[in-house]
Amino acid sequence: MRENGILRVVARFLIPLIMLFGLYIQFHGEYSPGGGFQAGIVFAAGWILFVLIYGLDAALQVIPERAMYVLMVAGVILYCAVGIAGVVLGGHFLDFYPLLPGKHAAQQFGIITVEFGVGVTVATVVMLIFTLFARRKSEWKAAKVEDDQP
Amino acid sequence: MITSDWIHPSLVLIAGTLVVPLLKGRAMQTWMVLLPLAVLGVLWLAQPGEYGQMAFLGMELVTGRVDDLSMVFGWVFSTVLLIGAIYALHVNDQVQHVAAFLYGASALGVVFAGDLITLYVFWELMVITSVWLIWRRGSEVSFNAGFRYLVIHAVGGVVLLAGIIMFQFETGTTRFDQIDADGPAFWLILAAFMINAAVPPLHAWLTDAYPEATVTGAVFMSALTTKTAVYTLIRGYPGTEMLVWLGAFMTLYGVTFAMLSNDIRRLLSYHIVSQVGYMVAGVGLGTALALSGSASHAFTHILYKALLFMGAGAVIHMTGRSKLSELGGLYRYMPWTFVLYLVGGVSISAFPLFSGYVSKTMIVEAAAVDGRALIWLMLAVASAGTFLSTTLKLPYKTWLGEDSGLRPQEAPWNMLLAMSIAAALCFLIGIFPGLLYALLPEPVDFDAYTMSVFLKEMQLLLFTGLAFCLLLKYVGGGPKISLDVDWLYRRGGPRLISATGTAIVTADRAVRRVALGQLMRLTSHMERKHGRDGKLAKSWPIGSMALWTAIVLAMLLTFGVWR
Amino acid sequence: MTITELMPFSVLVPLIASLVCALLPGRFWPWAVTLVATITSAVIAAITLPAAAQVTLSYAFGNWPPPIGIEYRVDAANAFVALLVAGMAAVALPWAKKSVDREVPERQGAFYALFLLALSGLLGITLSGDAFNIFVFLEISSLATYGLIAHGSDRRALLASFRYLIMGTVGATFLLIGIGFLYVMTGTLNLADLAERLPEVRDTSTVRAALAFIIVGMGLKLAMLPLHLWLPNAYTYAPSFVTVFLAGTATKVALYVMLRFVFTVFAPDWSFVVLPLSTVLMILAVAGMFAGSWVAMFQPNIKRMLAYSSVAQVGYMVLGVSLVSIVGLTAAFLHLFNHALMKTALFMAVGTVIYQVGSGHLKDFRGLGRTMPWTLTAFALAGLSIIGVPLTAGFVSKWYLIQAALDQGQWFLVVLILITSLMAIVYIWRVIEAAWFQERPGNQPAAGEAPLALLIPTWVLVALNFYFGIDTRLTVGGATAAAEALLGGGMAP
Amino acid sequence: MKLARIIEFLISKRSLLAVIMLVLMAALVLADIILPPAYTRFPWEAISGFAAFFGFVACAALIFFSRFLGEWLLYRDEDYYDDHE
Repeated sequence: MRENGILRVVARFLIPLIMLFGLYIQFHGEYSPGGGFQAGIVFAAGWILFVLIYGLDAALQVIPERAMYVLMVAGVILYCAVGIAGVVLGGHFLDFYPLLPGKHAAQQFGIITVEFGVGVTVATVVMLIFTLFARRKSEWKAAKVEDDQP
Repeated sequence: MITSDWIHPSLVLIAGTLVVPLLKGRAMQTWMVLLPLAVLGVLWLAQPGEYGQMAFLGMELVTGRVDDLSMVFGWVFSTVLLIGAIYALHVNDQVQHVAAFLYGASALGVVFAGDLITLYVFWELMVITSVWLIWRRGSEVSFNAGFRYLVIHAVGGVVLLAGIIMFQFETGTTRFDQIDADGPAFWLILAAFMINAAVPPLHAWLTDAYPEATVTGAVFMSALTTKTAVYTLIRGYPGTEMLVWLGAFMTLYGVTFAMLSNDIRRLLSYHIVSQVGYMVAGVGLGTALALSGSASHAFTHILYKALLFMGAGAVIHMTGRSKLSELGGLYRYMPWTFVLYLVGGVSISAFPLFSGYVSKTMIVEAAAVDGRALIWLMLAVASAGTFLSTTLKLPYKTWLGEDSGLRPQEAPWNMLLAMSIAAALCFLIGIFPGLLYALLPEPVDFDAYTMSVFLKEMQLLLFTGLAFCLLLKYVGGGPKISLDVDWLYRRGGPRLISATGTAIVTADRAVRRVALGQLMRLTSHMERKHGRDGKLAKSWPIGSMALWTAIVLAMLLTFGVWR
Repeated sequence: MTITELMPFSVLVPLIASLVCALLPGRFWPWAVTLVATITSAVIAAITLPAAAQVTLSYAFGNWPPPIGIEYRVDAANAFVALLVAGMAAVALPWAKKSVDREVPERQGAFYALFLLALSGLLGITLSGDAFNIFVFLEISSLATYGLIAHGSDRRALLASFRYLIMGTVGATFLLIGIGFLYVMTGTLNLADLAERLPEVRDTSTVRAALAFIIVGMGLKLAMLPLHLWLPNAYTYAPSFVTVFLAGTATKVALYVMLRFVFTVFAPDWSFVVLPLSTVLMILAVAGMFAGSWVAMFQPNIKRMLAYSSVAQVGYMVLGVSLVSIVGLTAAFLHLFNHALMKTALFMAVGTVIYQVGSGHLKDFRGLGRTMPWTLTAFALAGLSIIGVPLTAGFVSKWYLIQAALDQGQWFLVVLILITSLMAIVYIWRVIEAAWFQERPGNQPAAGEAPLALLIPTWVLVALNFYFGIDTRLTVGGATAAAEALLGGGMAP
Repeated sequence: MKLARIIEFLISKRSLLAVIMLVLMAALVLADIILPPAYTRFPWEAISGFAAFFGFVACAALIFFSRFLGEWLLYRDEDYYDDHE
């Protein structure tokens, strides 16, 4: 697959678009269909395509595994932090109104931030899961374990 | 539990016992004597009343109820603790001492318990602590005997608990006075008390376990467990007709089996059954005289039975043998033990001037006043039998009779001292029965030393002795053991279980062969259909979980949805 | 900050702490963070209980009003269970340090993160007033639990975890199906709102099926008798600390969810009538009591033995529920609490032995009574509580259970309870017999007494067993309040 | 060992002791015959010397009955329980 020129060219063209689309979904999630979950998946899909074409090692040079792990946690922390911020500013958990003066602005800010956290976590979790499986395959190959799956 | 005019004696004893493991040698021995003395002191200070109330699960517990009846038992329990402690001074085993004192503490706890919950707690504690007095003998036989003892009392405990729960449910209280429930509560509690009182056929734990206990431990055991049960019967079941007959039966059962015993402490154990029979019969008669007789007989019995067990224990301690057929001719070497034992023997046989006389005749008299001819005769036979085996047969075969070739030393001083104290008390009570009678809850309207009672008793005993001398060669014995009810659970039960087990296994095998055949056919069919060798078999555990899930769901759905 | 506003933090604190833990390296800091978070959450739960017993607390997330927004709704029943869960976790953690260092030497950050996730999941289930949230938290805690079990050093831990995963997922899915049915019929997920709207539509088979699905789903997580098969392996092969934690909490929370649905969402006068629930639960409970105790008597592995004993103890709780009375429910809640105390203590003692000896097999207990007296005395005392000896917590709950059975005139249940108590004596006795009455074989290494870090928490729990056996105000009061909260006074006692 | 000597002395005089005992017993029965019965709650209380007779018979009965019971039903070898436990 990696040596297939067409794939490499098409992928090089597609991956940025996929990721851009992911970001689009991410940042329009508060008004239109979409949101962190879908965006994260789409974004991760782009990355996975990258792995399929260029190999895991190349991909891990772009985003190291440790970074994914930290980002995965950081996304949830962001989510919780926004929630706590609501409490600190005198509301309930995940209460966005106290965050900013205007009602609309506050909701929009809150949702976008929270969804961004969700998006980061979902994307990195999917990437991590894929990495774990992919590496296991390469480990097997390194250890010359017979692959009994068809 | 502590107020200015009441300190719970059990608490004193338990607290004092906690110190025992820290002490050694002389210090420990001194402490062992001081502790029962302290308890006696505490009892001296105790005033009648109810103390130590606690709320528990919406019930009121009375951990200390002091009245005349509980004081009678309190006095004698602490006295026997003192005697037993002196007797055990030479023993260098702290586990035994701790167990014995805790055992005494729980027995005291039972007699001072004002409600059934407290009683139950101490009742169970009594079992858990006393079993160590058996186990510390250290042999496999005693371990097994102790284990059986534990199991039976565990069952008894459960029965008692069930009874208490139902009693509470029926009457709304757990106060321990006369049990006036009339449902299963009455019978369950009675059954539990009867197990501890060793009423046949629930007695076998006693004669099974006591002979296997340690030499010193048996002294405590002979005094405490059955007598707490007598106390509970006096308190809870006075005037229960059934007990009259059971008690009279017990006296005969005990003496008969005692005749068959070869082990000296087993013989004495059967006499516990027999003597407790007098008390149970007294409880059943239920008149003031009979109840006084039961209480005072328990009092005197504890002392002379402890004395007898101490004498037998001294022989076992010095010779290492416990079988009549292996003993004989010891009077030259252990004369003091012999004489002191005889004091116990004549006491239990109710010779005038000794303690048994002043209490047993009271129960017999109560039976006569009640006009129960048959009971009276049964008790008289038991009197003869008691004299026959404890005072004639046992000492004859141990100290006199054929010389066994044993050349033991006299028992150590502390054993003799303990026995002397007990003997002195037996004598004292025999001569001044008023001292004992003054302790009893009801004023005693009975004088043991009237000519008619004296004449009858002396004739009965002396002619029993005559018959013994004449029929000596017919007296059974020899190196044998005799079966008793414990056969049922030592041999019968296991046999029954193994027989049932075999039957079940056979049936199960047959059923499974058929079922498995069908299943295998189904499985192979499925396998043929689904290919992949053995996959179905492999996932079986998870499959079975899922299967059960499906079954339960289907059950609920069928009931709930498609009705 | 009012108590209501503080309440959700017993879930949030462990949740956030788990994120922190996941990033922490080494062995000390993850444990320390976990300890602080758990204690915080336990303290919050302890503060919540008295308030919740007075008046039902409601906390709307994001300030969206309840039927639409997500709500934490806490009455005496949840507060009681939440306190139990957080409290047991807080007691278990000091014990965990040594044991986890031994059994899970690497990547402890991830391990403790999973633990905190499981804890916050369990607390979330108890506090949430929203059916779908209950499902979400159930999955959070379950997934974390599978991961925790898989950390066991025995390779069979993986299989056990996998089986639990399958069965747990089936259970959770059933719950989801049930909730889905309810949502279809009522259009709401809020528990209180569901309870209000259900009466109109409850004579439909959809609602009845929902009840059946929820009961089976939670029966699975609860390890009610025929659905218990995942439990013994999971408890046996998990790391000791995980077993200690799960034994006291996971099944209890599942029972709570079942009760919440059966009693609050569907009114008991409906759910016990439309399904023969009382009979079914009673039969399953009694069967569980017997089968669990019976199997436990023959187990050579003590952890496994205790696991089967748990199946039996779950039977006692379900039995209390099946009696459908205040006293019965009180008994169930009491036993829920007391069983957590005693079983955690027992698993701690066994875990301590495993720490010292390396095995939890009965044959490795031989002669330990002399060399590890404190550990095995703790085991024996906690065993007394399992048996139900007076002055222990176990006696109190059995007492109430028997009273409840007698109230309904079910004499035979009393007999059955007492017989299973005798069976408990047998399986506890086997350990005592091995520890004190058998010699240690020469080929087995002698083991000294365990370190204090393991002994102290164990003894704290043993002491609690006795404390709550004598002073029953807190437990009985809490359990009665919980039972009344569930029955809502709507049913005759 | 003084006590042992006393006992030995008594044993050596056992025939004399036996005579004394028999005299004592005869005196008891005599006294019972002479003195009027204190009670007659049971018919046998009127019979003089009944207690003596009853004691003798009871003792003999117990000896024979227990022996019979033992040999007929209850006696086992001492290792009876051992081979099964």
